[in-house]
Amino acid sequence: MDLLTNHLLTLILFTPVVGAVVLLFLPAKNIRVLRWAALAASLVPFGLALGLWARFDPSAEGFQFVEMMPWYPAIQSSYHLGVDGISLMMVLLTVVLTPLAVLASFTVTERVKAYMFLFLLLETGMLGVFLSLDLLLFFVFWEVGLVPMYFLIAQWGGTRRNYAALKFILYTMGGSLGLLLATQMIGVVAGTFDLTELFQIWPALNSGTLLGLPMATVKAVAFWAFVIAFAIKVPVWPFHTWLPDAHTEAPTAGSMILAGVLLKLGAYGFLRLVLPLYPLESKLFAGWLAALGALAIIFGALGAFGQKDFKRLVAYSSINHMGFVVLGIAAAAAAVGSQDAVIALNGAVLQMVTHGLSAAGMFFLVGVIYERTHTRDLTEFGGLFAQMPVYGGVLLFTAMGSLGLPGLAGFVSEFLVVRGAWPVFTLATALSMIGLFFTGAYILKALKMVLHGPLNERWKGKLPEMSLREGIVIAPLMVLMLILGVWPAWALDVINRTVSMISLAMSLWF
Amino acid sequence: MNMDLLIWLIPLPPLLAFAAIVLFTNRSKALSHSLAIGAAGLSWLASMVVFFTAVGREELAKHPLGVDLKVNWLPLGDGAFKIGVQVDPLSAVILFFVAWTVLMIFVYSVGYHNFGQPAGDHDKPGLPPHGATVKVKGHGHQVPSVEPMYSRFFAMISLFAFGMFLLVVTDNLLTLYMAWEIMGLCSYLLIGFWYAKPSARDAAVKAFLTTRVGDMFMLLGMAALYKMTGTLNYQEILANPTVLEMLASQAAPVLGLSWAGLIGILIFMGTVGKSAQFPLHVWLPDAMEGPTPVSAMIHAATMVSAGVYLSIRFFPLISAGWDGGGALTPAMMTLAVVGAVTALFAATIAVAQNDIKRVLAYSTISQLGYMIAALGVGAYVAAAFHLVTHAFFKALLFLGSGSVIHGMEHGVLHTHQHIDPQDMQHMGGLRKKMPVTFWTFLAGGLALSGFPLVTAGFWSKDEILSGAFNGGHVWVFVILALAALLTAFYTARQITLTFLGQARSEAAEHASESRAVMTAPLVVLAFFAITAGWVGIPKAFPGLGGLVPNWFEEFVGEMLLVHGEAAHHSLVPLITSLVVALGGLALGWWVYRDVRAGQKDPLQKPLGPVYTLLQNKYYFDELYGATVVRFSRWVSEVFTDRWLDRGVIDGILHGIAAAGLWLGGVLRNGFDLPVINRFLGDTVVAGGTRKLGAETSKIQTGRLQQYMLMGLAVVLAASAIIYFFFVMA
Amino acid sequence: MITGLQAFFLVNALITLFAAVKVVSSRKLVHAALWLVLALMGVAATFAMLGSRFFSVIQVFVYIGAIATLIIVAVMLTRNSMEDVGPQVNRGWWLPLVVVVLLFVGLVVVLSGWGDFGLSTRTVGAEGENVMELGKALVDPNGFVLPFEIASALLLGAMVAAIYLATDRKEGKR
Amino acid sequence: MIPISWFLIFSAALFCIGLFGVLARKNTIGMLMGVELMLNAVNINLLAFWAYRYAGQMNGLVFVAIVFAAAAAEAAVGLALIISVYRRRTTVMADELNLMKG
Repeated sequence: MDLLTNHLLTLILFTPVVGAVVLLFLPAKNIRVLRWAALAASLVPFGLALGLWARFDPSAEGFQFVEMMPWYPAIQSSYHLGVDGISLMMVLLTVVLTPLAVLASFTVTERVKAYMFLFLLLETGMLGVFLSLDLLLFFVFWEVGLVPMYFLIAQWGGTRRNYAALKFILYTMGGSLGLLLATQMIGVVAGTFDLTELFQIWPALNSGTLLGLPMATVKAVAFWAFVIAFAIKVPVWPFHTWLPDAHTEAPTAGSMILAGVLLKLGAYGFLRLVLPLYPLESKLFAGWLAALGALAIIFGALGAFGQKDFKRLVAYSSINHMGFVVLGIAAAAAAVGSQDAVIALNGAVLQMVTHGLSAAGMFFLVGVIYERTHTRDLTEFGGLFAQMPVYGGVLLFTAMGSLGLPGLAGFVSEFLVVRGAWPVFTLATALSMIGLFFTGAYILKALKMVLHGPLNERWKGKLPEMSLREGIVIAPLMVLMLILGVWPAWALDVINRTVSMISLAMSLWF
Repeated sequence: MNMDLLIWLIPLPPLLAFAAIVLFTNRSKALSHSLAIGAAGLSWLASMVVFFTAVGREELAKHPLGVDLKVNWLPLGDGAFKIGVQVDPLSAVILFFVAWTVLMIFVYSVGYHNFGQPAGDHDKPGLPPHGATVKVKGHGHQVPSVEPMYSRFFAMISLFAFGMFLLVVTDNLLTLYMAWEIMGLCSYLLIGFWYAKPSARDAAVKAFLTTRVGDMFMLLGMAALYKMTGTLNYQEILANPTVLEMLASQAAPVLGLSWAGLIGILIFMGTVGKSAQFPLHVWLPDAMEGPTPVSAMIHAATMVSAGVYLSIRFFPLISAGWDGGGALTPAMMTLAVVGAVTALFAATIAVAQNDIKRVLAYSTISQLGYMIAALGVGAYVAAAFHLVTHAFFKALLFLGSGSVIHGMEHGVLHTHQHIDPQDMQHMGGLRKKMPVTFWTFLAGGLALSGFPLVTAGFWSKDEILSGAFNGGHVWVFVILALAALLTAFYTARQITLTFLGQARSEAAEHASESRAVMTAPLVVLAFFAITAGWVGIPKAFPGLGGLVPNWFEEFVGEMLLVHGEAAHHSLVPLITSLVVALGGLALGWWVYRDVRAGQKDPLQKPLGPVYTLLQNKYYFDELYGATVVRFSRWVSEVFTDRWLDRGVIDGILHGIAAAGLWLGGVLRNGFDLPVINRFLGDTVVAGGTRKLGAETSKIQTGRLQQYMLMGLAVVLAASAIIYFFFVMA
Repeated sequence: MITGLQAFFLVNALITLFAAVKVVSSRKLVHAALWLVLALMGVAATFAMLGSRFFSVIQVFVYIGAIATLIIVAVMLTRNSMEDVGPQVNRGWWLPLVVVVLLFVGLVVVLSGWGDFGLSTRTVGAEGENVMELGKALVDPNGFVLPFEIASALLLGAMVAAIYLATDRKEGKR
Repeated sequence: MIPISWFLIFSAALFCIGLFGVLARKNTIGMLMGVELMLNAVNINLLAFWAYRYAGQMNGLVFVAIVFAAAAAEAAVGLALIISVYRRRTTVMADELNLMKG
């Protein structure tokens, strides 16, 4: 029991890898066993994370369940884990979505062992990013999450998978280069990689040199390296073009995780690293970030509206929704310390969660229809509501969640972001309403072309209704969307305290 | 029972009914409608209890019911955003008519969707029922068939009812917005109820998106209001003079407005969308694609009324800085202009429509414009009054038209004549075939046109006209009077074409009265359409004033912090409203009294191209289609997708990739080949290396022993060197 | 002068080395295997001369009894394809020879530089090794229990692997 | 007495012969026999040093015992591999096993 209490985070973090290793020893031919084993392996961290959540104290300051062990003592890097409200929500999101994604990939029949292995590895990579309190560890897990995704796209993807996978890996690796550079610069200058120490040391540094460069330059370089790396991952306009390609070509479950969790890594990087480490620079450049966020909202929505490919449409919707996260973060950086900043941050974090749920659901539903029709072209559907009434209802529900219908999850977070950003970036917020309008437009366009209208005779009687397994995948997402929309307080309770502390800590540097 | 809790519970039964129908009972038609109607009945009961409790309370506006029970909904920073319920005089009267109309429409829907009839021969989910063949005494004949998605309909209207009740009882703008959007969703789903019809599908999308334009502004207004006041609670903002004064005095960064003005206009934009005011009116006529009970409930009695309710609710904010007389605030001016323009504009279109429901749709837009204009000139109570009376008589008219359509469909099925059962040109003479429908429709029609003294519409319309006149806004008065004239005219035209004269088609001759489950609600609503006006007879009305206390004025007027000047009364508006109502009715009857089958509209000749313009609704749909819709398609498909993303951004990326390749090529062709290869010569380095490479590649034989040998040789050599140079030395 | 023991060593060494040369050069693999047995016996004798009777016996048991037998069986199992046609050493056999000779020379040179190279007094008594002590050392937690256990695991793993590898899965037999 | 050098040179010679076998034999079983010779040479070395220098300590003997274990394991796995390869390719000739050819 002691082990469980003292090393809960380590257990959560590494059980997927252990599961993945166990998978390797199972016979490759017995696909059923592999699937269920992978599902079981992904459910263990889920159970553990529920325990973590139950024992998490939302009113406490700072990080909880901290674990610390020397790792690379020579360069002052340690195995340092801990959770606060933001990372707890992200961990919960990850452990909820991964089993569902595994369940959703029960239709994969090629090289199941490798597929499930990569998936579990991916889960550890994502969890590691959310749990690390050490910059170097953060970077390591950041990269760990990258590689399995590349293989998932390149091996199990659609027709243009090679282009998409290469674009994905090159783009994110490009960002990672800067991240690595900045990590090393910080490590050399500050003499430690420990984030809790860096939060105290790094923003205060303003003297000294590195390789003959003045500290201001060093910090500016490191700041921009961080920002670009995270901006690519989020993705912020105009770094977004990898996303539609990657999403479209990735297998269904890959898209679910990509949209549900991987995009959050970038936003989480902004919250965990950029804001606390660079309060001054963040405030200085917040306007640019807000502008990019608003552009992401507008062009994401417009891009989605212009698509004829269902999956690509949903992919663009991710850009649109993540734009709100960026806008919220920018507002928090600019209005540091104020009530506006706290509200905006609350909205941004909640939006990360809600978008994770709705986007994963949407991608799954696209996958469901794709498996039946083998097409994603919206013009080839039509009138499917009559053929698949349950699917139609579920799609309607999830699409409305994605649209931000009040009563479902997306609305609360979008309102909070708008409320937080309005006094800070009035124009950007007002313009982002164009995006919000087109959110409605593209969602309705998709619903109209898939569900409504005269039945395309091609599909008459050929489309079976959603199976029980598919229902089990989507049901938790729907329930969570509804609960978060009706009663968001339970999530905001956890988030609110942490973001207030972040905002307060930032304001101390002014 | 605890009153606070009871108010909380009002919206719940329909929500539970919705969930139960969707999850469990959607296979059983009887169970589904029982659940839905039962839930609506419970809500109705609770609403009546609350309403009559509210009526009995002293100083209700200052101390609304239900404010003691609040919950922390969003923890934010150190505080929390609270939500709760409240019933003040305004919500009480709204609650009254909402509960009644909702219940009536629920009951009516059972009949409208042909409950108890056989399933159709070729009916499919997503299309209106086409009728079924039944064998009676050996030979088949066609009867109406039951709606295939019967249960779904009741689930959706239950959800809608939940939204409407929530909107009325809530105590803050955020929950109002939520209910508002839930209703928007239901509206979308119900307009597109027969989703397999392309016209219904497009109308649904159009309705949702058009109202969403307004909602976006409203969201901004909400954010701004929340920022400025730190709350969205009605009592804390609208009943709080210091907050209103602060908002009115601080300048907003836009157009020189005060914050009150800016927020007021932004919130009013929500009303423009929801209540289909000019220029966002285009969705409402198309919304008639939905089943008729939907048109009655959502697009006449409740949801579009919610838009006006919002404006009435926020009237203190909109009019902040207005002293009850003199110049209007910019926000009020906006309301007055938009309302007046809409009232006249929609009324003119209604004159030239032939679809019985479309006439009513434009009439609704026009009447909503009336209310907005009334608010704009400060006639707060009159606006609220007209809202209530209009809800009753317009619901009545829509249900009546549904009954007419039903009767006509019966005739169509009977005679196999392929005509549009909604086209008034094919009707006529239905008075004798459908007496209950005729008399109730007549009551509604007269109320709509403001037939003097006996109908509710007269009293409320008269109050608006006198409000506009007495406030000194003559232009508003003139426009509204013109609109009233047109209203009376097209109402008379509708009644004449539909019920009077001779049948103009075989189907009309064989039309039959609807079942009691449909006509009973008509009678109930007709009762309110007549009597609802008697609670608001102005004191200064010649003859009748003072006979009955002007209860409505006292009850709802209590809400206002600043009262408009209602002191000096004039006979001008009274005479005007008498003249326009009676004159319009008479003119309409006279023009249309003798229209024959196949004859063109009598107005077509004298009006000429104007008639075509009206019939085509001023070409607004075409205008929007050619500009807004095409532009947004171009922006998304061509500009964003093709040019920006695939062209510029991916172009730059591919450019970088190409540049990398090009650089490699340049280095090879420009440096490696000439300089290294030719200059240093193939023989010296490159040649040597190539030879070496060719030689060494031979050693990669794949043979293990050779590898071992080479490894060993290397180790040996290295050890020897180390030994001789380090150990020996 | 050469003592009897020294003479025995030399004879034994010559036989062993000759047998070893035949092992690597016999044309017929079966012959090579038999020569291997002889070489291993020579090594066993050498062990005995070094005073380790225990390992001498073990050598006979393990190497001659088990490994050599195993090799002979393997040779016979794979016999048909290599009816010992053609040369049994690779074409470039001289190159390994050179390397090996160089290695030998190098070893001798290096060894001869060692101070104790000519050491001829043994520290081990006539009673040989204390097997009891060896056994205790192998299972002593402060001694060699870990290497011992690892070696056991290695043997187990080797056994499993050998069975797995040699199972003929094509025919689907278990 | 026999000088230690004799043992050492004998073991070196045995080692080199075994190594030659590994390097030059065409037949993989032959190679394996070479390996056995090399291991024996190592054991002679170990025992020689033990007998002449460290008779009081167990280290040398333990090492010998472990080499025995390793040799047995190596022979078992090696031969199993050879038989497995032989089944697939009907050859055990090292020069024909060229999957690693570049």
